[in-house]
Amino acid sequence: MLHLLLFLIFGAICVAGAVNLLVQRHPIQSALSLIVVMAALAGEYLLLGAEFVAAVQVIVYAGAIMVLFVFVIMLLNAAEEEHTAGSRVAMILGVPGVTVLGLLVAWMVVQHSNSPSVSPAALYADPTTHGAPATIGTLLFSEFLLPFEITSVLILIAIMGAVVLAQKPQHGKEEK
Amino acid sequence: MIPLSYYLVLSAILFACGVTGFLIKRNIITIFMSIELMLNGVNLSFVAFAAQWHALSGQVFVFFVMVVAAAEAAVGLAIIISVYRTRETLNVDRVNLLKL
Amino acid sequence: MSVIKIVLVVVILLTAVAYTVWLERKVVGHMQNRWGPTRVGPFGLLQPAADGLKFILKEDLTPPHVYRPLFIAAPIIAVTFALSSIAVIPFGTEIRLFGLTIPMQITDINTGLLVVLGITSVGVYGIALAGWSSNNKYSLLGGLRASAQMMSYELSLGLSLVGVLIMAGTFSLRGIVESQSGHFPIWLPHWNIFRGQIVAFFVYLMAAYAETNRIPFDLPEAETELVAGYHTEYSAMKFAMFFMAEYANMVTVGCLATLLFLGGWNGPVFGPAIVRAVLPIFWFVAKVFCFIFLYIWVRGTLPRFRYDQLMAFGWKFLLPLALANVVVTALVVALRA
Amino acid sequence: MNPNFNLWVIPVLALTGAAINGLFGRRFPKQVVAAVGLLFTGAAFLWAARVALAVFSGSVLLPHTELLASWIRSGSFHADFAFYLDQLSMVMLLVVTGVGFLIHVYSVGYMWEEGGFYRYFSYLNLFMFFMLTLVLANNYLLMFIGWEGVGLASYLLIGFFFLRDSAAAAGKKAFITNRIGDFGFLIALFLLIQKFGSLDFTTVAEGVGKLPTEAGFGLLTAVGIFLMVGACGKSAQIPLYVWLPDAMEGPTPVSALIHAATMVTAGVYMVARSHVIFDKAPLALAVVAIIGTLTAFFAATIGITQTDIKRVLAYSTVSQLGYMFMACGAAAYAAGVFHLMTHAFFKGLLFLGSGSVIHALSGEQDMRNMGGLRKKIPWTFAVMTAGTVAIAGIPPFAGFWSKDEILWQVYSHGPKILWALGLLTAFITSFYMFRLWFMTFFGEYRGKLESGDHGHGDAHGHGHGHGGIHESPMIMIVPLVILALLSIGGGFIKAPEFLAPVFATGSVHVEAGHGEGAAKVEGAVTEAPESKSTEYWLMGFSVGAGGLGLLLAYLLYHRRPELPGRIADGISGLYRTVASKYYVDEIYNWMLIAPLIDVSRRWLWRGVDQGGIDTVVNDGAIGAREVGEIARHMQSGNLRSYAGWLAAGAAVVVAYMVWLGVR
Repeated sequence: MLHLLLFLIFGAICVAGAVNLLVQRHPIQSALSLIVVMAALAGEYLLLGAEFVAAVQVIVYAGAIMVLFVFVIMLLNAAEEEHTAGSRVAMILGVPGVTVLGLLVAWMVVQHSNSPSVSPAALYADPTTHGAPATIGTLLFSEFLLPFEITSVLILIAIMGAVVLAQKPQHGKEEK
Repeated sequence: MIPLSYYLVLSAILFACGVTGFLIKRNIITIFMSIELMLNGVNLSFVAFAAQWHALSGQVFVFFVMVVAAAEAAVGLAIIISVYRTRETLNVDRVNLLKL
Repeated sequence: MSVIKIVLVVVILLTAVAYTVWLERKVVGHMQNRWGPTRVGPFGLLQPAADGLKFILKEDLTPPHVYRPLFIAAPIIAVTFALSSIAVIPFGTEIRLFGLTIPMQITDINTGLLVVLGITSVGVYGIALAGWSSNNKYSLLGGLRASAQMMSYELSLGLSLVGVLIMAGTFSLRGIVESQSGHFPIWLPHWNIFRGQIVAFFVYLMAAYAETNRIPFDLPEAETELVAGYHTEYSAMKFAMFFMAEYANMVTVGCLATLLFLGGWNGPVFGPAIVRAVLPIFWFVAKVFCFIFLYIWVRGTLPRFRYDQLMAFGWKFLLPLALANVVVTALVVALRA
Repeated sequence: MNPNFNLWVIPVLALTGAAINGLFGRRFPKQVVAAVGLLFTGAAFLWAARVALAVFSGSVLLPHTELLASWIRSGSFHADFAFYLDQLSMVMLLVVTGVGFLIHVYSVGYMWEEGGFYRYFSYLNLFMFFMLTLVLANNYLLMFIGWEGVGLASYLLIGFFFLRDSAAAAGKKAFITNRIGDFGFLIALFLLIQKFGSLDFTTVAEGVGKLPTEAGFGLLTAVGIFLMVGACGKSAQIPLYVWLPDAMEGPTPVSALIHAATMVTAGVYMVARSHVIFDKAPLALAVVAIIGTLTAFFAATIGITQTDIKRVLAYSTVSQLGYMFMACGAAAYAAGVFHLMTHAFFKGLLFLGSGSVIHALSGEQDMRNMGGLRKKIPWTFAVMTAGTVAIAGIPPFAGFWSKDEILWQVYSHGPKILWALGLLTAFITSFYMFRLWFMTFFGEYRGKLESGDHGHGDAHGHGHGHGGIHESPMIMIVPLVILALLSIGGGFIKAPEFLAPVFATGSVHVEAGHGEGAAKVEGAVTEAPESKSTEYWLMGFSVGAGGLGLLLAYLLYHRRPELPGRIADGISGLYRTVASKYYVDEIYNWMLIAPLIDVSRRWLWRGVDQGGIDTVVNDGAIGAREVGEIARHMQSGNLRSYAGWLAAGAAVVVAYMVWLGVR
């Protein structure tokens, strides 16, 4: 019961944060709402037995990626969003599309709502559901070694790409 | 006891919020954040399914998603910076030269 | 029970923070041939109390054109995250009191180190948001610098810990300390710093300076360039919160260094039962004190880096060094196993 | 249980050499390139020799198969990287690596002054790799790889002087002609897969063994004839022989190695390897015999009239290959392979010798501009003499033994007309070879070059044209001498007896008739019905034919050098026909190539390509453009519009999936 309550609280924070992201007009507000969503999601992960994922969610998402977002917003001194009507399609097709999509998925989930209920205590007791760092690490370095290595290459490429893209254009050199 | 379908519903709500954000927001950074929101929603369903099927690979997958998200954020924000340098705007409606 | 512990720890921490400030003023003063605070109480020992009183009594000024909600939230965020990371830090083994076994720690969770890392990584928002919400170019630059610097050095910080984690095989801080008990045959304690993690310790030290925005890496509040950096617009208690956050972070970092590299509360234990019970805590505090003293010493000695030097140092020197340390440690451990 | 020889090492050694020279050779000095080329072929030869010693010492049970790796596994069909060693591949292995190595050594001297030295050695090693793969393969598919690979290497080497138009054209001609043969080979492979579900030699042999001998035209006959088509292409038999004389555009050592000693004999090897199929298909065997005999005869007659020293040898090669097929056609595979081996020795020698002559004359190839070289290049003269005598069938040199074996086998197993033609060919062979010999080495020197006093080792490229006539350097002489010794003594190698176990599974007696192959299986080849005296008679005939050729050549080209011209004038029509190679190239041109080009131009190009395919493509493009003209409005350049389309599309897809699930 306590856990269900926790789930509902975290879930409510998540949804509120997500909606706030949409409603707010200044990007830094949206970014802060997103951080809140992520922190609350970390709580949900803890309820699901994904201890390590929760920690990494906070460290990587909230602590690194979102800092980067905030940094860029501050760097570019982004102002409040202006309202332009650049796209009719997004309103005419997109929003109804999303509505339909959401309704369909919700309907499917309700149709198949015989999925099991879980209690965090049981999840933590069972080594096949408790995402302890050691277990996850073993999986990463055995079964998922190849994807792991490939992602590290991906990160390297991303770093180089980011450096190249964000570099100030050096006109002097280009003329040579 | 929490039914797993609750998690799925929450995940779907977050995802839908992300898509909606993509559609209605004009600021390119906010749009980018909407993508992160979608990824987070998907991550939640991954973890939920991992719990349901007793397969930790679902959680491992979340790591890969996070790594990709981090890489994407780095490159994406770099692109945003260079777009801002040339166009001096963050409004996607004003960055629409690439068309026929 | 936990509530008592929390209150106790927070009070001790805040006192420690206050006296760290006093210590710094005193030590730096003596280094510069001054006396430091002397007027309030013997040796100026009551100076922190006086400062606190002053901060509380000052007018809480909010400049116009700031973004109010965040302007107020920023120092709270900073001090909250700075204080909360102490929750998982163990100060010693258990002590038995009135038939109760009390672990010297608010809560022992087996991913304690991750929690500390998570909290410190989020702590940057306090500074960044303060800089942004002040609507002041110096503040903004300070906030920008702080976030860039802390993001950059967080990598090295995290990687420097990986070596220790490989040696200990656990994320639990208690477990890490216990893995360092005992000593080598020649009376050399079995601390990580003596077990080949000296390079990691060096990296950690450098990264910790940067993470806490201390000299020589105190670019976010560089007086000569940015007036006072991110807290230019802050005054009174809100300023005091940033101040407390900075020193609390110093203490946390010192605790972490002690736990991870300096053997935690491990040390010679002797004497009657009561002494035996207290000695580990004493060793722990002594080590943290040494670490903080080192902080102050460095502040009195080194000049400030330039910003490009800071970034180059972090990315081009510290990060490769930390990576090399991880690789070497992993190799050694793998070969021994 | 046989020891593991690691047979795969032999071809891979050659491949390694090719790779090193091909990839890095550009930067190497020539000495290193030569060292790499020689080292790896030499090592391959030593490895082969090691295997051979083990085989000869009797410690190995043949046939011996080694599986290296699995290659293709598809359903029940599988083909592996596996190597097959029996007496036949043993002989081929030694010939290819041995002669190949000698020719490599020779090439170092011959090609020293040429450009693209590293390229040459890389190609040559590559050729060795494919040839060894061909020889060692244990299934038709791997063999086919080698088969195609040697074709490639041959193409590359014929066109080695690709700046010369004729060389490039000759390379293309060789390649395309070979393709026709390969087409036949491939069809044969398909038939085999369809019938036996496998391409393993052993599996196919077992499958064939269970079938009865075909009286008329059946599947095996078809397979045999298609295999023969393939062999015709590779081994330059009628009607696909036209590429080989043109292939002489390549460097002379290449002509020696590829177009005389090894590659062109691949067809013979393949027929011998497939003897189980031919044994059961007398009709196919008859085809082989007829083609072989006709080729031998016609190529020999053309050889008489040629004046280019290498062309004479080229037609001689075609003719000798015809001999080998004649032997195979008489089910005397061992004799054919025996001749293959001796031919490799003496024809390799003759080509290399002719190369030495050409080298001495700084690039002159026309025999009319030679003469009297006996004194000037004594070593070359000596070894050429050995080769000429060997090919002419003068006992006891190598060519005599193998040719006599073939003629005897043909006499005893086949129709006498084939034997008669073979004998006549032997006479002609002897005649044109001695004609070459006399024209080159005797009489007066008819060329323009001054006789020089340059010492040995002072090698000049032809075309550089400085200095006079000079003997080749030692590095070219030594391989020549070794080959000369082999040509002299090679006939005493008991190859037919050694090879007998391979072909002992039963042989076919082609009794009469070229068309209807009535045949009966007999015990073994060696049990010939003829008596010993017949054999000696036959031997006498062939020696007589050789001697007659020598005599005639002596008369016409040494004693009365003016006579040949007059004779040619007397029968000028016939002479011109023969000298123009029976106008075969022209006939092919008129019958096949011109109509092909015409049809391609009129019908395939203008009709099918322009009218059909282009119209479809263009209309498709126009249609796409028109659709795009409408659809491009979707591409507004606005990011959020794209997102809108995407979301709507996703909604449709999910709705469809839900509908499917509900339904």
